[in-house]
Amino acid sequence: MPTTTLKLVTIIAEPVLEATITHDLERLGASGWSITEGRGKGSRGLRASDIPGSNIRIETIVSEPVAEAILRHAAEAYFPNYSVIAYLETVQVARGDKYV
Amino acid sequence: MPTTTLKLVTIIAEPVLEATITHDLERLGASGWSITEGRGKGSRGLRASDIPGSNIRIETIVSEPVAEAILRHAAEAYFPNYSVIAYLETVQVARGDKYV
Amino acid sequence: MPTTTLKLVTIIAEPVLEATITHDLERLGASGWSITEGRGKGSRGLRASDIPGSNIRIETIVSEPVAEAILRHAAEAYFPNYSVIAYLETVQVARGDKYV
Amino acid sequence: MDSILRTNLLSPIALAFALGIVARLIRSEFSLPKDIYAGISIYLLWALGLQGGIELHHAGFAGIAKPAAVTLLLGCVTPLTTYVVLRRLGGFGAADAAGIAAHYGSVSAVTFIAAQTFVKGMGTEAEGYMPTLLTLLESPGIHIALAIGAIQTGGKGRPTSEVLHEVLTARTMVLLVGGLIVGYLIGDRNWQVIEPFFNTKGAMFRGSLTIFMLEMGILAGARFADLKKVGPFLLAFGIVMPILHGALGVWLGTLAGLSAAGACVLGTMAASASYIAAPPAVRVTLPEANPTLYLTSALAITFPFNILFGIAIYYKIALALAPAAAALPATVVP
Amino acid sequence: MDSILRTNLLSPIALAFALGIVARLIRSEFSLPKDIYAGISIYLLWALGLQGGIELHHAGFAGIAKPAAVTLLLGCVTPLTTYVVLRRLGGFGAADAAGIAAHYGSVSAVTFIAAQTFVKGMGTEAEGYMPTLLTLLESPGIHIALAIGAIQTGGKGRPTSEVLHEVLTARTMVLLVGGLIVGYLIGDRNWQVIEPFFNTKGAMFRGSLTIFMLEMGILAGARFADLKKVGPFLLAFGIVMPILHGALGVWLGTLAGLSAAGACVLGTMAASASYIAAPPAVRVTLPEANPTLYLTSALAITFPFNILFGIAIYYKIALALAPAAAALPATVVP
Amino acid sequence: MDSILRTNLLSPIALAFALGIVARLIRSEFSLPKDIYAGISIYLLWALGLQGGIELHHAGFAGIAKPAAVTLLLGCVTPLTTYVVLRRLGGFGAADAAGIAAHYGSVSAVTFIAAQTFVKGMGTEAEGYMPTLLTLLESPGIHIALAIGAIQTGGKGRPTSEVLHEVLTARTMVLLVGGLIVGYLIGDRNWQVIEPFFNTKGAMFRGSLTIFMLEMGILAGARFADLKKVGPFLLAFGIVMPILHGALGVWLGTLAGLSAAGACVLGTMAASASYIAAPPAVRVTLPEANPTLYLTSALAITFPFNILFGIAIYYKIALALAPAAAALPATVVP
Ligand SMILES: Nc1ncnc2c1ncn2[C@@H]1O[C@H](COP(=O)(O)O)[C@@H](O)[C@H]1O
Ligand SMILES: Nc1ncnc2c1ncn2[C@@H]1O[C@H](COP(=O)(O)O)[C@@H](O)[C@H]1O
Ligand SMILES: Nc1ncnc2c1ncn2[C@@H]1O[C@H](COP(=O)(O)O)[C@@H](O)[C@H]1O
Ligand code: NA
Ligand code: NA
Ligand code: NA
Repeated sequence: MPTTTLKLVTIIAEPVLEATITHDLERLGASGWSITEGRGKGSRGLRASDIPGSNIRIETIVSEPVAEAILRHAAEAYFPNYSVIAYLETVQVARGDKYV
Repeated sequence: MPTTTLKLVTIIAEPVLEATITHDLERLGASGWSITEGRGKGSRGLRASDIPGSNIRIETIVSEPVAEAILRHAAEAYFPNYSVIAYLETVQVARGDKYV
Repeated sequence: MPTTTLKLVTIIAEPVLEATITHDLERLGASGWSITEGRGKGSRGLRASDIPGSNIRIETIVSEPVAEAILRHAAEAYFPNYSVIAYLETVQVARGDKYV
Repeated sequence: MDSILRTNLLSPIALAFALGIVARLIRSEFSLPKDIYAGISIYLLWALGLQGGIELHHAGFAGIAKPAAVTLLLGCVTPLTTYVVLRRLGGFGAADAAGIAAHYGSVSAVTFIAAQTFVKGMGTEAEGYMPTLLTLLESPGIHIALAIGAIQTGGKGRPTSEVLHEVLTARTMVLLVGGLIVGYLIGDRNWQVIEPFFNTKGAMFRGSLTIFMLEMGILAGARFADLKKVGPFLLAFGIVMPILHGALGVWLGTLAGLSAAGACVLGTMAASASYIAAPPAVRVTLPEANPTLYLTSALAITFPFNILFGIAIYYKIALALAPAAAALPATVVP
Repeated sequence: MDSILRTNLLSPIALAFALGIVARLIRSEFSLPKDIYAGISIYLLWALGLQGGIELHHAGFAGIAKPAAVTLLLGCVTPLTTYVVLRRLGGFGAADAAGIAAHYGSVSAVTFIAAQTFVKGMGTEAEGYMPTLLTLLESPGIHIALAIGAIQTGGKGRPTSEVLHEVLTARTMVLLVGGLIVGYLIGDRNWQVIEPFFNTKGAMFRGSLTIFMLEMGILAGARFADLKKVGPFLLAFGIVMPILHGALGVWLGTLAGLSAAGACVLGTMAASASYIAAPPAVRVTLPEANPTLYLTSALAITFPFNILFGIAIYYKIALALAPAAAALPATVVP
Repeated sequence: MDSILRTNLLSPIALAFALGIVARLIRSEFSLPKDIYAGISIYLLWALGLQGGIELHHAGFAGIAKPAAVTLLLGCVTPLTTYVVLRRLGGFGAADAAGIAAHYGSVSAVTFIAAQTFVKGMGTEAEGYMPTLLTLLESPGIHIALAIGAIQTGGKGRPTSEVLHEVLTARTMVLLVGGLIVGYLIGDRNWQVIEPFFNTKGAMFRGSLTIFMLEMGILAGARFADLKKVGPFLLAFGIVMPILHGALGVWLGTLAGLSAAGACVLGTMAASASYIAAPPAVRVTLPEANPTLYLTSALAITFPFNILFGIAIYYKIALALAPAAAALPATVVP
């Protein structure tokens, strides 16, 4: 089974940021994303959600340069004022050409 | 802590496919799986769920050959007509002998 | 974008263990965690939840030694009597210095 | 405007539905939480079943044989007419035609409830065993359409038999059939205690229904963008086919001895398209069928048409066809 | 069939429960959404608390001392009898015996509600302070059983004290104790406004309860497959132990001056096994206890037995034991 | 204690709210499931809208012009007073001051409902068009405060216009405005059928409100730990500012010809701080504003103050200001 090596970027953020982040992802070149709802605890706990601790996890499979751009944008635009963490890993994607 | 190196296969699919996919996973040799519900956006957006955009994420920890077989099956059986993405990564599993 | 290489530890467990596990994570040096709810099937199926098959996924980004300690603790304290799986992967974290 | 139509359009049900559509069109993010939507539909179906059961307990099964027979007949005819019309006149492929036929051959419980509410609002009442007929019409159409589809396309999806078990044991069937049995068994004394909560004419039932219709409007409105994709034939089909099936249902119902109210409700059932049971069944058994086609026609065309106009039309047909005596309900519920 | 038993078996509660079991056995995927299940149970407990509070407000605490004392006595005795029977006669290990004892030493609120509904259906009424007794019986049994278990097994789980805080501040306790206080304070004028919504004899309460019992049936039915795993001893235990505890509860209640209805409800509480508060507490403090054993016996054996048969049996015992005068409720609620 | 205050404090609403706070303070894990919380608030808003619509249908728009004008005036003044007070007297930065101003310039629907319930409990009734005023007050304050904030801080967040579309089409607005229109259109015959379910004086509405207030107490209680972080100025501000805005609202309402009950409700709206619409809007447009400040003041200080004391105070002010005639409702609802 031939697979494509791509980057999976995960962003965990306050729910209120959903529209902002997905809009930014599209602009930066992501072809899609998946979102799950959850909760968590970190060192800062800054957030405006009605349910304390709730968050969303946004994942997107992208090429390495897009992944770089997303992490850079997250660090600049979200980190200073929002509860956000972002990380990337390498994944082998079936029919991965679709995502670049 | 001795760990076993295994493959984590993730399949994100329309909710309606849950029974089909878990049945196939069992047949292909997976010893178990974990499912979370979410939503997403992709390039195709083909799906029959009543709540547009909802999806399920199925993850299974398996040996490399089983992972290969699962990706191959996904590409053949699900990709042509369903909204599905599938990818794998390498993980270090505690007491991993249980999953092979 | 400079990133830090860290470990992402995932523990999938019965919901009833949430307080126990997060308490242990804190004690072992994790600076935070994220939790999502899901369901699953494994080889043992031991659990006391009212909704059969429901589980929680706890993820924490930590340094390698802390990751080791968490897996070791999971194997000792949870595996013998609970439905738990635990594994780790390597991730590139933006502003990762925050988590060590 | 015609007064029956006007009454229907100004009913809380139709207005709530319209509001849901508008909310969606102005891109509001409002929607009913998933569990609340499920919770209300469980309540509505359970109430419907129980009330049907207690009415069966009163009126017995006398006179149900003929209406049941024509209902099953409708369950066999409507998927076939749909399939043939789509293939011959519409030029659709086998998978798409069979997929849509499964929807129009089955029934929408919410449209049924709206019809029941409508005839009650007209001061009349359908026969007590209508929920029984609803359960009879639920699955045959899906069965027949999927079988045709599987034969014509080579059956690449999940086996039809496996999927039919899911249709037969799904929420709608458990609550309706179960409710009928429980309602039949509990007797009047027990029923009186819980009646204000479950009476399908009552404030609780009707009030919850308005909230439910809000969400139905949102779901239908969300599919409006797809109307462009389905082409003019399916647009027309989604309105004309229900009228034909509705007229057929009313006519057969009248022949079988139903009151005008009962014939209107049966016609509505025949005219309605399933959007709960059919979509997942079609999706897994006929993977090549395009979900945009069957979901858009069932949910964004036929459902709104029936709620806003169809039911009133079928009622007028029923009045026109009814012999003087049968225009009154066959069974008077105490 | 005996008429009291028959009345109970044909009640909407018992039939809805049976329907849930059947739905599960025919492998229907229907179940109540998680949040709806939680929402209904919040409503039921809150209504129970409020109604208890307003009744306390009317009748005062007069005569509550003795029933409260015997309730606490039951809370201490039932975990011990359970533990001893399981270890000596059943040959169970310390962890399993203690785990099961925590369940049978505590109380099932739904079984309590079913008993309250049953005696009201019998045209009689338990004392207004019964919800107070329920809150007294909730935690001592868990406390005692977990302490025994921790001592016998070396306490490898979470410390008992920490877990007990969770039991004492859990949903059931907040809503019952809080409802009692709020109901006591608001007075009749405020109560009258909200009474139709919360009255535990009303359509809203009874109707919601039928929907809740559907899910209880599904949950119980889902454990039926495990009946094979627990062995014949636990099967018998899950029926005989409740009868013994039930008879003891009825007898002590009668001695304490409760009416037949009140004694029946107290007996039912003693007979019932907790399946909300006890399982998580046992799981984290006694990890070695096998959850299949305690969940199956509490949920798949004792709960159905009590709902379908037990309550009627305890009522008959209560009638037999009652002095002529005490068969009437001690406090007549206006 | 003063009898009006006492009546309010012993109301089911206030007591349920207090219970929620206590549950949180004893670290209970009890809370309403997310979907149930959303479901109840949808029901409450929809009922409010429908009832307002039917009352508009009866009383017409006569006399609404002046109250509407003063409501819009309050929507412009209250964010400005808040902003100026916080910057000049409180020494807050532009982002924090604007963020808090968006909350106090908008309105809390739950506080509004509590005020409506309170005046009805006093045996009087506010004008039927109050829900219309609520919709007028919802967004101008947020608009103005965010515009100030964006100008002063350079607007690093999402553009205000985009976010305002979300405020205007959010759940509260859809249900209130939509409910007003639907209620206006359906007419009395339809309303009578669903009235027991939606009547804001009825058991269903008031009963559900108590459950909702439990969760409001839990949410407020969860923020109590942050009271230490906001400093003494904001603590005082969260009580004094509502009193000033409340008095202003009552005075303007009286001038505009509202009854004492109507003036009290308008004063309560002015005094209340939004905690549903404002927080997300502020969070995304003014990222530098500290959410702890605006959430704690709105939810943990002003909301409890208004529920427990404020409403009663505004009512006393309204009684004092009311000309003899206007103390009766301007429109008598049949
Ligand atoms: N070390 C960590 N591992 C996993 N998730 C984390 C970690 N730290 C923070 N988070 C997540 O990120 C969110 C925000 O963290 P913070 O900004 O530190 O409050 C938390 O609610 C968690 O869901
Ligand atoms: N690039 C991507 N990254 C992450 N998830 C994706 C991506 N593309 C698609 N998905 C997920 O896969 C589902 C189906 O995608 P599609 O078939 O392209 O509509 C979407 O709903 C997303 O949840
Ligand atoms: N091979 C696997 N891959 C992914 N998740 C698994 C696997 N095996 C077990 N699980 C998860 O771990 C939970 C407990 O497994 P077990 O203890 O084997 O019953 C299951 O409910 C699944 O969520
Ligand atoms: Na049909
Ligand atoms: Na017990
Ligand atoms: Na305000």
